[in-house]
Amino acid sequence: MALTTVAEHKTEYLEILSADGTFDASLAPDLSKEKLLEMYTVMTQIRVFDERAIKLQRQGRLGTYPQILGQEVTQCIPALCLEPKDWILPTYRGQGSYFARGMQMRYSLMYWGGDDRGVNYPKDNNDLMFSIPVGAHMTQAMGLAWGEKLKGTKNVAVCWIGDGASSKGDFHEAMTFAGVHKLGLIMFIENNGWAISLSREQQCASETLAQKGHGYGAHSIQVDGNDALAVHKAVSEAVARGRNGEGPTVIEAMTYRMSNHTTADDASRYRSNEEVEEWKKKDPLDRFRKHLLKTEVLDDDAVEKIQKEAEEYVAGEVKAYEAFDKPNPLNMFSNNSEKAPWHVIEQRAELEEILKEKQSRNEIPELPAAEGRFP
Amino acid sequence: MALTTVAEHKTEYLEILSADGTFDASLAPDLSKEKLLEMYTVMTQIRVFDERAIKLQRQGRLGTYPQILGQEVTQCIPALCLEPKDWILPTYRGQGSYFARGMQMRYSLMYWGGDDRGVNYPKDNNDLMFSIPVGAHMTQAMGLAWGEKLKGTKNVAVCWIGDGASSKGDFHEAMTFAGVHKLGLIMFIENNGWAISLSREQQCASETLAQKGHGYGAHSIQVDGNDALAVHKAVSEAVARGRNGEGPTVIEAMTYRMSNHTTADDASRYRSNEEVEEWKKKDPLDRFRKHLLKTEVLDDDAVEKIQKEAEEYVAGEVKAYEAFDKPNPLNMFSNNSEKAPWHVIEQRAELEEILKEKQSRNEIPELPAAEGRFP
Amino acid sequence: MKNFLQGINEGLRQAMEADDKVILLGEDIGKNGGVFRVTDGLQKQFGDQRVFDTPLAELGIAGAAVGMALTGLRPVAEIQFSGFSPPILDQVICHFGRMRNRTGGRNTLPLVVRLPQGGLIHAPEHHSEAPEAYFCHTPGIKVVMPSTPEDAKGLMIAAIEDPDPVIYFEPKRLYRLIKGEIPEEKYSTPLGKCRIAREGTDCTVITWGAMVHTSLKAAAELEKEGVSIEIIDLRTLTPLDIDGVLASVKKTGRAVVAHEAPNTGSWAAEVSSLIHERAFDVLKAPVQRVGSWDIRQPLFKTEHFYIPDAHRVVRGVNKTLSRDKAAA
Amino acid sequence: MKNFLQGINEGLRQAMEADDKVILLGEDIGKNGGVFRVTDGLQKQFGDQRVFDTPLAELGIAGAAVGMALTGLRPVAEIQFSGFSPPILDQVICHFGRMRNRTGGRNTLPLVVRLPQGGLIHAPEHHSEAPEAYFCHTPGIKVVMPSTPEDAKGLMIAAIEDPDPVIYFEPKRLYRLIKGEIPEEKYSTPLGKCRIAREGTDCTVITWGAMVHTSLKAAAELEKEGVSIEIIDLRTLTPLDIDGVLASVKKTGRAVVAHEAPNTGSWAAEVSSLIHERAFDVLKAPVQRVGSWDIRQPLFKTEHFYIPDAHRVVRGVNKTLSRDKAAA
Ligand SMILES: Cc1ncc(C[n+]2csc(CCOP(=O)(O)OP(=O)(O)O)c2C)c(N)n1
Ligand SMILES: Cc1ncc(C[n+]2csc(CCOP(=O)(O)OP(=O)(O)O)c2C)c(N)n1
Ligand SMILES: [Mg+2]
Ligand SMILES: [Mg+2]
Repeated sequence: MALTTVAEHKTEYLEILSADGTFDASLAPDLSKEKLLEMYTVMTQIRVFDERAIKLQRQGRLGTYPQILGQEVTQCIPALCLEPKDWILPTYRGQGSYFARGMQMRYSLMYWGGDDRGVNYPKDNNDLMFSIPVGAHMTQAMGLAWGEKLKGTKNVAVCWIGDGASSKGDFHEAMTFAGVHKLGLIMFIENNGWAISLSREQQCASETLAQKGHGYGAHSIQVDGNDALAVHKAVSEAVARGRNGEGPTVIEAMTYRMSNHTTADDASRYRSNEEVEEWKKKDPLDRFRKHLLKTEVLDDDAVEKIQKEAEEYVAGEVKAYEAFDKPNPLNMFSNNSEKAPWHVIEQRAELEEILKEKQSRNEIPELPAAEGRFP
Repeated sequence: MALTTVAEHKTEYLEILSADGTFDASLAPDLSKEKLLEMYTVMTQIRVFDERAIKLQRQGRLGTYPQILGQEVTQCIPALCLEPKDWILPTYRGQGSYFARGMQMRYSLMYWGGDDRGVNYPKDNNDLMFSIPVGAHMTQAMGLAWGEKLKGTKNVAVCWIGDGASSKGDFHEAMTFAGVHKLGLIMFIENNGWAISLSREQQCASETLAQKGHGYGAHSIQVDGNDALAVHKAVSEAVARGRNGEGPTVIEAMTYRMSNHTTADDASRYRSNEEVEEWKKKDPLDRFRKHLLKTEVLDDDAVEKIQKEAEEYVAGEVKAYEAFDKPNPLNMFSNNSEKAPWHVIEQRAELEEILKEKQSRNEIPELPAAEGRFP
Repeated sequence: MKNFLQGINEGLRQAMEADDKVILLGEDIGKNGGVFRVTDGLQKQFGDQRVFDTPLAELGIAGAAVGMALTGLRPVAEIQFSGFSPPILDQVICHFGRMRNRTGGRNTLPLVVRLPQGGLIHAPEHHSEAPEAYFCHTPGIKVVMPSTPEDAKGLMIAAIEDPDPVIYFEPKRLYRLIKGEIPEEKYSTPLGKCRIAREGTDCTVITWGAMVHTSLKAAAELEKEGVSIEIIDLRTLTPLDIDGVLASVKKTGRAVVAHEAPNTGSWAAEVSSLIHERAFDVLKAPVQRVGSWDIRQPLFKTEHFYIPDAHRVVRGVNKTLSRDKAAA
Repeated sequence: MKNFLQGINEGLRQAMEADDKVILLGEDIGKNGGVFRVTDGLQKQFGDQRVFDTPLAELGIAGAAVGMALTGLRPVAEIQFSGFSPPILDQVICHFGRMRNRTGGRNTLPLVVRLPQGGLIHAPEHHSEAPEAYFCHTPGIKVVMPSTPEDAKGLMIAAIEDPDPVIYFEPKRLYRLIKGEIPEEKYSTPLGKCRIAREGTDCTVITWGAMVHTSLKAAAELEKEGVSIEIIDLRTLTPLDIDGVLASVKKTGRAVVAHEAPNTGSWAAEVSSLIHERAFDVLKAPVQRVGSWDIRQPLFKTEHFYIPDAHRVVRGVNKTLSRDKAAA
């Protein structure tokens, strides 16, 4: 035959708990009541956090902040499918992912408040600092999965990226290596419809982003990203495959960035309010709450209690954030390398001298002790 | 439905003239006798050139040289599907592509002989210098197609890459832009089975390289790369789509690198002789010749004549190559920018002084006049 | 009075009006007008076939610009922050400055890359870098960085009209901070020519971008101490205006190079070396460099102790002066 | 007597024998033993789970190395030619030198990138670059470049054992050209320490990589003219051995920096600036730089007129000497 089919690929979309409340029990993951409660609680907490962070930014108590609203599922749920020794590589928007793994919110605030001490993950977790250059963590995630494979562990690496990031060449190279070496890499695309002002349609001409995975021999699936159960299922299956040596998975989770890109952005310049309103109806938290109420995992009192506790918790974290000493500028010199080279030692001494000069002229206040390792 | 199919893709393989001589007339492109003869003649010439170039290299009359043997179809035939104002971006191995567009072979020799004057394409062609950094021309080709679109021409850009190059992130970014803007970009993958010592299987885990195109909304097809008619057809159709504003095409042409990677390589270190022998049976030139004999486009006398003329032509080109003056070292300063900056002017003056010193000490011979624009 | 950002915008607009081969491309530059609004209104005026919002892929942007330039267009590409410019270095190093020479003058690249540069805008990590040295070391390209609204416009027009690749750094903290008169008509500020930002007699401070303004503050402080510094705003980093620099240094006998990048291996090293090589006999003290520390740039709470402030420029100047005293 | 290439190979082998966390990855380094055969025999000895042939994707290689290092492995990545290193600059600039600091010391990157460097091997275009300046300007990483078989081995072992990222440049024209004794046992050559390649009295030539040998030739020529130069082989470019350099310059009172990169904005500018800043009073003449021209590197027929030869080093030395005469 002169024209033969040499490859065929199907890309599927998984939805378990639809926006309209339909629930496909046949596909639902088997999750304990505790797990379901944990999922709901964490997402509630992160939503409260997000609201609070935006207020802090407006009041000048926080720097530029990338909002989460609408992406509670895509941020938190994958993190809840993992073991501490699995690697997570969230995006800059991924405060929810870190929180779901146990990082205290005060540190998220600290980082976005412009203080490097805000990078502070639970000691025993394999949580990696995100990359502000979009997508530069993808090849690192591949290397992590590769390293774990070589060390003989079953740990996987989950790499969150945006629809925008999926256009970076890093995606291609990371997936190529991961495919060839059958690495436990889960490339989790939070397709929230926008990359700042660029719509998904302008980002790429393919029908789905998930289908890109086929180009690397990866398992590929699209899921409803506002459906906690679908995301849990897709990620858990990908993790199982990863642990099993069956190679990488691309998951495209369909969600929506309900807020501006960051507090420095004004989305009304480039997208319609109707679109936003449409997506409000698909809210991930509302949907999950209704389901838990319906299935009697929760009742109204419990909902209220979780909400209230979340607010108290976040308020406490904000207090803790604001109670930190100002950072000593000398901190910047700590932990740059195992042993600082001579010119950096000289430079730190110069800054020390400058700080003393400025203090003697009352231009800056007393400073707390410098933190971190030096030289 | 909870698990729905959202995208389906089929990757097809086109073969018209098989290795065993089977010919599928129903698919064959409608080519004139002159065109068929041209195709055969050009490929014969480039094979003779390749043999000759290797000998020159062995004799120290040429630098490192990347062999062509086995890739006559993939190099020459796409170039013969184009208009002069279409852009071609071959690889470093693509002497055949430039030659098919009319560049004199003497210049290929000159370039691989270490002389920059070897970059000398027919004046009215849109032939672009290849990129030695593998794959860096892919985004350029996309930009060319984009530029032509904006200028309102129908010119397309054909970008040759190897199976190895298809792993570079450049592929991803070039295709992403080309898909979104429906550019007349033809990404022509010469899959010759090897990237130096890396086999196709080690390069990427996908069944085909062609299927990568689906990730960008591109038309995608795999063809027998040793089948002149299939390649002609696939490229011509892609060009037509490109001119028509229907967007990019990825063509994966299955061929084989019959020689070492370059004259500096020893392929016996990493691949078996059996594999090479298998591919000998699929030789693109033999196959095409047999077909032309069978269909009486050629007879034995004509074959012999074409071969003899090719040998004479190549011999003439070698002579012309060796008749060039040695380059004046000052040439390197020409054409670096429209107007040389002061420090480069100083540096050129210094080299001039050095050359005079060396001449006065008889360390170097008399030099021809410097060529090119300066300052 | 217009601000620095308006200078760039006006330069782009007038260049686009004058030549419809001028095309803009970059992330969020169209509908959104750029995250800093530098390109505000341009897509509206020129349409979406002259001003393109691209996918999130910097290498793609650079390669697209190369390809477009090869077809005779004059692309102006924006990389949203210069901290995200490393992915384009492959095109910059391997192709931008080499295309003309390696094709024997046949193919040229009349393109501009805009790179918002520098810190102190309270931005997140990686949004405050000063990577000019990576570009300046690369043969075949020009690198410019204005410090006034007037030059912002004139250098933009000159960059676009230049037949070779130009990297146009925009010290982003000046966008709204610095105001000044901008001539209405289309004009170009010559590439390769520095500007005396302030005349003085005791020491020359050679600087560029936002550090010009930091140096002006230092000058005011120093004046109180009776020290008069001359400030040279390089405007074009490469090719450097060697005559302009040397003329000033020969007058003052002392020089400080002030800039925002990590100091080691920075463009200040080149400027310092050139001055020593060419004005050694008139130098009363070695040229001092005042740059950022050779460590990762910290987040914004302590960023102003990382990037040199006026006080550090003053210290640099005083160091050249004290050296002299010691020697005398 | 072993050659330079064997020094590297032995360093890799002994480091791998000592620590099974050491992993090699790169294009064609396994079965083929590298296009230069630097890694010859290593896949055979250590297996294909310690020595990996990667897909053709440099950014992927760099990112893989980062990830592996984060898991506690000690990856040694090869980029086949340093001319193909620009794609890794994104990882190098944005992540290599920052990871430790931005994670508060939590995550470190004990990794090495090997980069065959330099010209004059009659190679095709882009196979002969000297891009060390791009790396040296980047905070948080170390850059080494040996010039002898002994140091090739010792610096490789030191680089692999270093807890932070090290860029290891291999002046490829020395691979088979330079021979010398190599101690059998595993040893490491300290990072950050230069070496006096030749003692002399009249002028110090600071250099690195293959230019050490070019400078040695120049020394022989100059000796005939009665001029004695001291040659400092930097070995580690950054952190630079400032004490070693200054000690020599203080002795000779003159310095030339000789290297292969395009001169403008090169690492030689940093070395020159440092010497002027810190030894101004002892300098009898300004430091001279001898580098390649600031243009695209030509193909091999005229490459030896692009990269400095001994004659150009001699000219540089004579220039420092003549300046002195003029002043006297
Ligand atoms: C390499 C790089 N280019 C540009 C930017 C500026 N930038 C920050 S976020 C962003 C959009 C990212 O979109 P997406 O990947 O979809 O993630 P989202 O913000 O929607 O979560 C851009 C362009 C950056 N940080 N890094
Ligand atoms: C960016 C880059 N990396 C590595 C090399 C070295 N190199 C030259 S050719 C080659 C293999 C290319 O394989 P492929 O793309 O399949 O093309 P082929 O040589 O088979 O025609 C490599 C690794 C290079 N030239 N550029
Ligand atoms: Mg997005
Ligand atoms: Mg190949």
